[in-house]
Amino acid sequence: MAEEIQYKGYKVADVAKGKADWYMFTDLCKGCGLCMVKCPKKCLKWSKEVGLYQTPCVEPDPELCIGCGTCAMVCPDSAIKVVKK
Amino acid sequence: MAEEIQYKGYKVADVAKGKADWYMFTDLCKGCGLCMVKCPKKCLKWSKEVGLYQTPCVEPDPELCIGCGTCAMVCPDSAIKVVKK
Amino acid sequence: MARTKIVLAGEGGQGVQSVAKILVEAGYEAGKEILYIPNFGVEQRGGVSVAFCQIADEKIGEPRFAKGDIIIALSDRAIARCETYTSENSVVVYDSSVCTTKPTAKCKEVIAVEANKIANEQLSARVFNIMILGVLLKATNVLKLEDIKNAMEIALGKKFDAKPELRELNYKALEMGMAMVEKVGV
Amino acid sequence: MARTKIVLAGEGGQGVQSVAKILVEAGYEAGKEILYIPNFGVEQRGGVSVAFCQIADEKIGEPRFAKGDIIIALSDRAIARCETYTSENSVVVYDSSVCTTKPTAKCKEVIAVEANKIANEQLSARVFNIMILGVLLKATNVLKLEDIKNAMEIALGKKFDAKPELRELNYKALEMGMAMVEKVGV
Amino acid sequence: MITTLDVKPDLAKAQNAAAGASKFCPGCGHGMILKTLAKTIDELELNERAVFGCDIGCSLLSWNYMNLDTVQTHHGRTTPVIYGVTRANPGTVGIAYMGDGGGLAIGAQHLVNAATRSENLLVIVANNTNYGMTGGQMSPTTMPGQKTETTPYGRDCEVTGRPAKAAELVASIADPNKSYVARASVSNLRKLNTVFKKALKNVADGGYSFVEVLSVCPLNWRTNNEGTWERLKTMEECFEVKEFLVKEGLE
Amino acid sequence: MITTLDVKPDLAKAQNAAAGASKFCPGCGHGMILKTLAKTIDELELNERAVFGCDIGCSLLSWNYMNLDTVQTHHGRTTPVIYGVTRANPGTVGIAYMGDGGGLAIGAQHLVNAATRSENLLVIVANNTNYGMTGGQMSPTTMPGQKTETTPYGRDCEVTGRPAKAAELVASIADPNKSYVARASVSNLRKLNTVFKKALKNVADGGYSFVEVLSVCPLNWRTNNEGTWERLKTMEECFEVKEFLVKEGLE
Amino acid sequence: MVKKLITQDTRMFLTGNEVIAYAANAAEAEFMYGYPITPQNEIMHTWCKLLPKTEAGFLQTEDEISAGFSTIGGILAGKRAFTATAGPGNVIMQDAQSMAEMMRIPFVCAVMQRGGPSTATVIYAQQETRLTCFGGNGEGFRIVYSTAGHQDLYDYMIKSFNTAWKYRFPTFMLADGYQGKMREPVTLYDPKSRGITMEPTPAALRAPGVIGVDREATHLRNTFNLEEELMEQLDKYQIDYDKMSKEVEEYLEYKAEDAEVLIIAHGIVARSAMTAVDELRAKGIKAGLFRPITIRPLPVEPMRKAVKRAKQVLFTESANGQLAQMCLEKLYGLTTPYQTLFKMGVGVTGDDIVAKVETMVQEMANV
Amino acid sequence: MVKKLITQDTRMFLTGNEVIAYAANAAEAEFMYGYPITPQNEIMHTWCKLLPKTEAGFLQTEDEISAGFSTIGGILAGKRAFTATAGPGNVIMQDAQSMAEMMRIPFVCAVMQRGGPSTATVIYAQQETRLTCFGGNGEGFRIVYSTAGHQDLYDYMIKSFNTAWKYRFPTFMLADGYQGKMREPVTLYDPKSRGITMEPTPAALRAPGVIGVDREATHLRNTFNLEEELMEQLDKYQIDYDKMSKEVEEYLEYKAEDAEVLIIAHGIVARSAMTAVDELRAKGIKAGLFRPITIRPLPVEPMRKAVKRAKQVLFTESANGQLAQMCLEKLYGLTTPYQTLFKMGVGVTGDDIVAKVETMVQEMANV
Ligand SMILES: Cc1ncc(C[n+]2csc(CCOP(=O)(O)OP(=O)(O)O)c2C)c(N)n1
Ligand SMILES: Cc1ncc(C[n+]2csc(CCOP(=O)(O)OP(=O)(O)O)c2C)c(N)n1
Ligand code: SF4
Ligand code: SF4
Ligand code: SF4
Ligand code: SF4
Ligand code: SF4
Ligand code: SF4
Ligand SMILES: [Mg+2]
Ligand SMILES: [Mg+2]
Repeated sequence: MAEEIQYKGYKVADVAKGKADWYMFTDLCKGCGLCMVKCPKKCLKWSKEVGLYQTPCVEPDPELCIGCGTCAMVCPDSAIKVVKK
Repeated sequence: MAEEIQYKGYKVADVAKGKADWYMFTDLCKGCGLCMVKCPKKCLKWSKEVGLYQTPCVEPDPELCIGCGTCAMVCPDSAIKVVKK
Repeated sequence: MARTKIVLAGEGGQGVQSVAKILVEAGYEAGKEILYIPNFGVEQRGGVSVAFCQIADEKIGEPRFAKGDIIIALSDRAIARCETYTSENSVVVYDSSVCTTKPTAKCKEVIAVEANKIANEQLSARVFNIMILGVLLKATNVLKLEDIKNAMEIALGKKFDAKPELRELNYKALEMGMAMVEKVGV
Repeated sequence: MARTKIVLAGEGGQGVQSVAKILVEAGYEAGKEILYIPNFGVEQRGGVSVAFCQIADEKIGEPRFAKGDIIIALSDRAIARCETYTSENSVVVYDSSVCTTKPTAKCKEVIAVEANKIANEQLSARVFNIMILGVLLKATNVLKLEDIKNAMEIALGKKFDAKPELRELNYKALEMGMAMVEKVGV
Repeated sequence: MITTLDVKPDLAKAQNAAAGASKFCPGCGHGMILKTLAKTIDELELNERAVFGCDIGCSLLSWNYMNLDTVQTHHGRTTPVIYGVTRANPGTVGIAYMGDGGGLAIGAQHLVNAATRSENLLVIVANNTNYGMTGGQMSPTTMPGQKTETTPYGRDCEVTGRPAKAAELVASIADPNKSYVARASVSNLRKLNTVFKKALKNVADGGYSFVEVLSVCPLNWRTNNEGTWERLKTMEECFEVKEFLVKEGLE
Repeated sequence: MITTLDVKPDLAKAQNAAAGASKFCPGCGHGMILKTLAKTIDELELNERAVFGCDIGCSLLSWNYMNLDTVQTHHGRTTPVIYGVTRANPGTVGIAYMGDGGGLAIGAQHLVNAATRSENLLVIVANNTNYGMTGGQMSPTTMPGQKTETTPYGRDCEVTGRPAKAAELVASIADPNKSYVARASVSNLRKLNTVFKKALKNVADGGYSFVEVLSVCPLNWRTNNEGTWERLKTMEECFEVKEFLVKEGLE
Repeated sequence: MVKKLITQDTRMFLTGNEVIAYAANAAEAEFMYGYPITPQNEIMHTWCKLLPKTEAGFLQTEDEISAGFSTIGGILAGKRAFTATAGPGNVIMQDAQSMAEMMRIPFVCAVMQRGGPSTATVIYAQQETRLTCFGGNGEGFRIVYSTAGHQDLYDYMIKSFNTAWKYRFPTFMLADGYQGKMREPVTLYDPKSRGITMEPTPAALRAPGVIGVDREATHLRNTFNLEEELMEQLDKYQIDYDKMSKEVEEYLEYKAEDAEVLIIAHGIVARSAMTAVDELRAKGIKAGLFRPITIRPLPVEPMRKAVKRAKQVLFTESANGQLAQMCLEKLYGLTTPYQTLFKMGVGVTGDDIVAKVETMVQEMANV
Repeated sequence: MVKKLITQDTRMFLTGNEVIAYAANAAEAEFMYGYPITPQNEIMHTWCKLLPKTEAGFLQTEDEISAGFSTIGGILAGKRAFTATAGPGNVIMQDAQSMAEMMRIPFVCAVMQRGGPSTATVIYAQQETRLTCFGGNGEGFRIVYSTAGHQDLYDYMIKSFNTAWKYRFPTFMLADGYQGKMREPVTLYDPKSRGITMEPTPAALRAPGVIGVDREATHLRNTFNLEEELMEQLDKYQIDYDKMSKEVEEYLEYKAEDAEVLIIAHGIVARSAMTAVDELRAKGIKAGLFRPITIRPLPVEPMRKAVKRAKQVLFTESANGQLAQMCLEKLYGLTTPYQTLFKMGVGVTGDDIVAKVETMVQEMANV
């Protein structure tokens, strides 16, 4: 049935001291910034890349990010994914 | 403004040992009988006279009636009046 | 194309619709074409209650007719209300023992009966309406006594079985009602 | 009966309606007849935002026109949406630094500008829409620079007063926008 | 023997004597409620400030019952009409009179929102546990097991829900600083008079009042006089008669 | 650098991936609520039994958000459509999803009567304290002093009433033997997940559930990311986040 | 499955409201949603009384808005569900009916007209004709049968379900308080015995099959983002509507073939007109009747033919020309003169019509 | 007394919704009751924003049913009160409007049409034309002005109050989402400066005088016990309506005098038609426009004259012929052929009309 959907975006590899990869799906991010506030490490910054509405996406400072996934859970549009390795 | 309205009916004089007169306005009585049940002396009976809908009105046994006015208060259609003398 | 148009009107408590129902049920069981409209307004009780009945041999067209053949009015307000249904060809019956006014609309004939008084005095106030049914039966003259008795059995049979004397009482009322019109001779 | 029909379309965040508002305000203040309809759908954001503007010398009849004289599309979806408003007489402008597709509807001329890129690189992303206003001003050629500046003052005056450097930035953007079309020569 | 009497019935000034006998059925509770209401209005001398609105349902039969400026509205819509009046003409003592169907079923959005906003009016719901005017169907307040035309085998609460409690509902949302909420019964008209007095005083002071009155409908209940009063007792077991919310200072 | 990724976003099976990005504004609470709901449906494996109804209001933008059989209804009318479904096809897990306007204003009669009857469905009210879709007017839940398009100088509770409390209202009337009533917030989606789980389980068992979710509307609130979360905290002070009614045996 | 009560032809003496309840059962209707209003109450009463025997479903809702929308819910769940209403109830039920119209939901509703506007009277009228055909904020993509007595009520109630489910336009049986409350004999039958098969009622929500495996999830909506999307949809409906019309249109002519005065009337008034036609013919006046049975869509071609043939036309209604407006739109271009006999909210009797036609003939003669 | 904001002629560049709020203030409207719905929201927004200056009143109700009924309450209290709505809101507000119709309440409402049926679109349409003229279970005892731009919105909003209070029929200003949301220049003025005096608005409830002393209590109702009582009342209304019609009817002809192709259109589509007429005339085609401004009552006589004169007629609407139906009823007997250009819920452009008229002329030439 539903064909495979291709997702575009970027990856911030090896966050949490290499224990996780952090992904951004740019066609889903609307640049609301809600994730930034909820990040316990306050390590999300605006990105150079733009999302669905030509507004900036976010990206974590890989040094500070602990891969907790709060940003992914909070994002209303499921634009973030954190994959534990 | 509003002209004087004439009321028809009957009077049961000298109830409550002569302390009150009991009146029935037959054009108002619909014969529901609610007053009978509420009368503390259970002294109301169906009358030979008919009311608004050709149904019997009520009248008290003047011997038993204490002129308490409960029937008048209860009557949804204000068909009874008890005048203390 | 025989068709009889009946208007029956009275006060809420007088059992007008019960009478009409027995009448039309009788007609239906007798194989007639019937059309019966109970009048209904916003008041559940109070106001004049009117029954429009048609009994015919062939399929009935108009459900609501302009003028009745037989008009029966059982109260002053009913008399007033029925004026509009009265034509020169109408026979108007009213109960002079209840009404203080008389029908004045132009019509073929006015008949006064004293059903209420007679019922009260000779039988029971409760069979006043059956007496009226008798009046109707005779005045319309399209149904047989048997038809009506059958219909009464359907409507009141259970009550009758419980208290068989009731059946007799009602039959009596019916006959007395019929006699009332017989006497005046429609 | 000079009348210029403009369609301006872009994504929710691109400030399409703000640009249109300044443009029509300028026209109104310059004594022109104006008719501006913002497009609105059920989505508060999201979906393509379209502004339909008419600037004329005489009273304007139809509120919604079939085909635009100037069409400005600021995203791929806007290009698609604007096809229906394009005729052989339309000039279509699009931002090739945002769009990955090109307008394909038959028209008089297609002009690619790189407002987004230039704004980002040379001024600030925030004045991208003012740059587009410059493009519009030049492309339509019915209003004067002064008119637009006045209208900008009405819309943004307070902000400008708080941060006077903003005024300069916006003027710069406006001029750069105008220059973009000048170069391609409408 | 019936003659012309030289006394007049005890009608309140707020009752329209000229309209003659009420249009309600014999023994109907609406008559008891309204005559008590009229008496209370007389007592508080609100006759000139009052506007009375009645609903569709048997309350409509009171369209000329009161000797007050009256408007008969649509089924369930008396509340918005009356708060429309009091919003436009403050100082008016607005009274919205309706049945349990008009109040709790088709008009529930008005009941709830007027209570939440604590609009300046008195809402009276005459609860007779059925739709009287339309011939006795189930209403939100129909009691468990009660037979009505749409619950001919008795109300099954598993299927149709439990009886709605208007006063409790309103008390849970009305502003306690502005409101008076009570349930009374036609079994005690003296008490009803007291309740109406508080309710009207509160409205005259700019507040919101709600009174549910347990009422009787002998026609659709198919009860005789005894049965009617009996049934009312059962109702009083199901619906608690009391004051639910009394604004401070309202004696 | 943007490339095609070899991973997929974390969408629930009950979410319709094919519809692409949601139609809500950036940062809208509806997205948070619905993705949590979808996840819960997956967890309870109710995907085949569920019927999702959305209202008019921004909830309508979810008409193809769920990978569930969905019907988008009229403003305030989702509750009757969904109980219409579950009455006709018992076993269906009906979900009526709406805003505070659809739930408490225009649809209040359905809210109240469905709760009173304790119809077999889950009613979710996303409370963002305004009418989002129509551009930010006052709603029954608008907070004291809050500026909206129809309270441009701030909500004056003296004039427009106090904020309506949906969960408290529903809890006061729903059948305790059939119902689950709670208020949650998008500030804690894990907790919301737990609440939805209980609510859905109860409905799957034939019960009635009501969940009010405190939500955010950055567009009409005119808040940035910080401001949005701040405002939500103020809301949580005004509207108590807790379970109001938990049917016995519902763990 | 519901249990059917009528398995063989049965002649009965019923009120119209009772007939409708029996007809719905004969049509194997499974669920009634409704809110009481006079003069339709006894449909509900009868339906409820019969529930132990029929094993069907019933829900009394909080108002007509809920009745309409919950009926939609039942239909989407794949049940042959229906409702009934009248007067002010019909007014607010337009909310749901307009949704049914947009979403092509086989909504079935019996309308028992009463006086209007507003609460007016609980008795009788033909004043909901326009409302039932065109109510709401739409274009009237609906089908409306106007009945003229108990046999019609039975026949067309059954037919309404099939029409609705076959063509997926909301379908109404338009009657009135007289028909609902009056009693006359009627023959009830099992539709099968007349060769009528009930259309299947597939579920739109929770249809068979696993989502994502056997089928996609169903996403029903009535809202569009663009004007053009809306028009595209409605233009398609119009095509379907026109196609359906040819199959669904019904009318009855009574002595219309050679009529010089053609009476156009619908519903119960058409019955009075038949009485009048007979009386007029007896008096030597060539009167005839054209009665549209589907008043939406109207049987335009036969009506135009009949009007063209006649010397004069009389529109008569218990309303202020609601049918006449719809007819005259479709009769444009013809020149047969017409007169009207409109009694707002009051029954038109045979005598009324006879008198009117006599003056028409008189006037014509005088010209 | 409310404070008036516009005391001298003021040219402004506003949205139509803003214009309406200003017009209501200029008419000294004292209270607005309403429920939000696109595309009328900004009437309310503007009204609320101006409250500190105008000292008028506002109530946001729980739905359109309450908005309609509370507006009635305000009017009965003797206030110049009004409301505004659209689409599905207009549908359920018919509940109150039908009561206003029965009780002759000077109900004033601005209708900003959007797509239908159902929720459809929030944008634009002319699909509430029939609903606004005839909605509810009644006979359309209403007055409806159809506007074609901002100056109209201002003029007719003011006029609506006076018409309503003078004749006591519910009065509607029918516009649409384009008019509500678009901006164009408009001249606001004090009605006095145009010689317009506002009709007084006497209270029906709590009128001056002591009950039983100076006056009887007022008893307002909309329900009757007998059909005949109802008809008697409505027959009187009809007489009043006909009398009022002659005074209230308005229309506009644009190059219609010698038009061979007469375009009949209302509201904003009439403006497109004017653009088209000019273009067609430039091409040598004698086109003209007949625009009814009161679409209820229709200006029947001038319309018949115009149609009679023309060789062909074109009805064009952003609906499926809702105005056309009302017109054709009144045009019966004429034989000028007509065609239609209906775009359901979509704007009709000048180009659309030009193209259509060109084919009409072509076809005619080919015959
Ligand atoms: C919109 C609408 N729906 C339904 C009705 C029919 N109706 C009239 S009164 C009534 C119920 C009355 O019940 P209630 O409000 O409890 O008053 P009661 O007659 O019992 O005093 C109904 C359903 C109506 N008039 N209008
Ligand atoms: C009958 C009707 N009235 C009004 C509207 C306009 N309307 C659409 S959404 C809405 C309010 C939405 O607010 P809410 O329910 O709180 O949802 P939100 O958008 O805030 O999520 C309104 C009034 C409508 N569509 N239909
Ligand atoms: S990732 Fe999600 S939460 Fe963060 S800015 Fe983008 S859309 Fe907003
Ligand atoms: S995974 Fe946790 S720490 Fe890393 S960016 Fe997201 S919220 Fe911050
Ligand atoms: S006096 Fe009143 S209470 Fe007693 S029977 Fe008559 S009407 Fe009923
Ligand atoms: S006055 Fe009292 S005792 Fe006498 S009849 Fe009435 S209730 Fe009975
Ligand atoms: S039906 Fe019931 S409530 Fe209505 S008037 Fe009769 S007794 Fe009273
Ligand atoms: S308007 Fe508010 S509620 Fe609606 S989608 Fe936007 S943010 Fe969400
Ligand atoms: Mg009741
Ligand atoms: Mg909201």
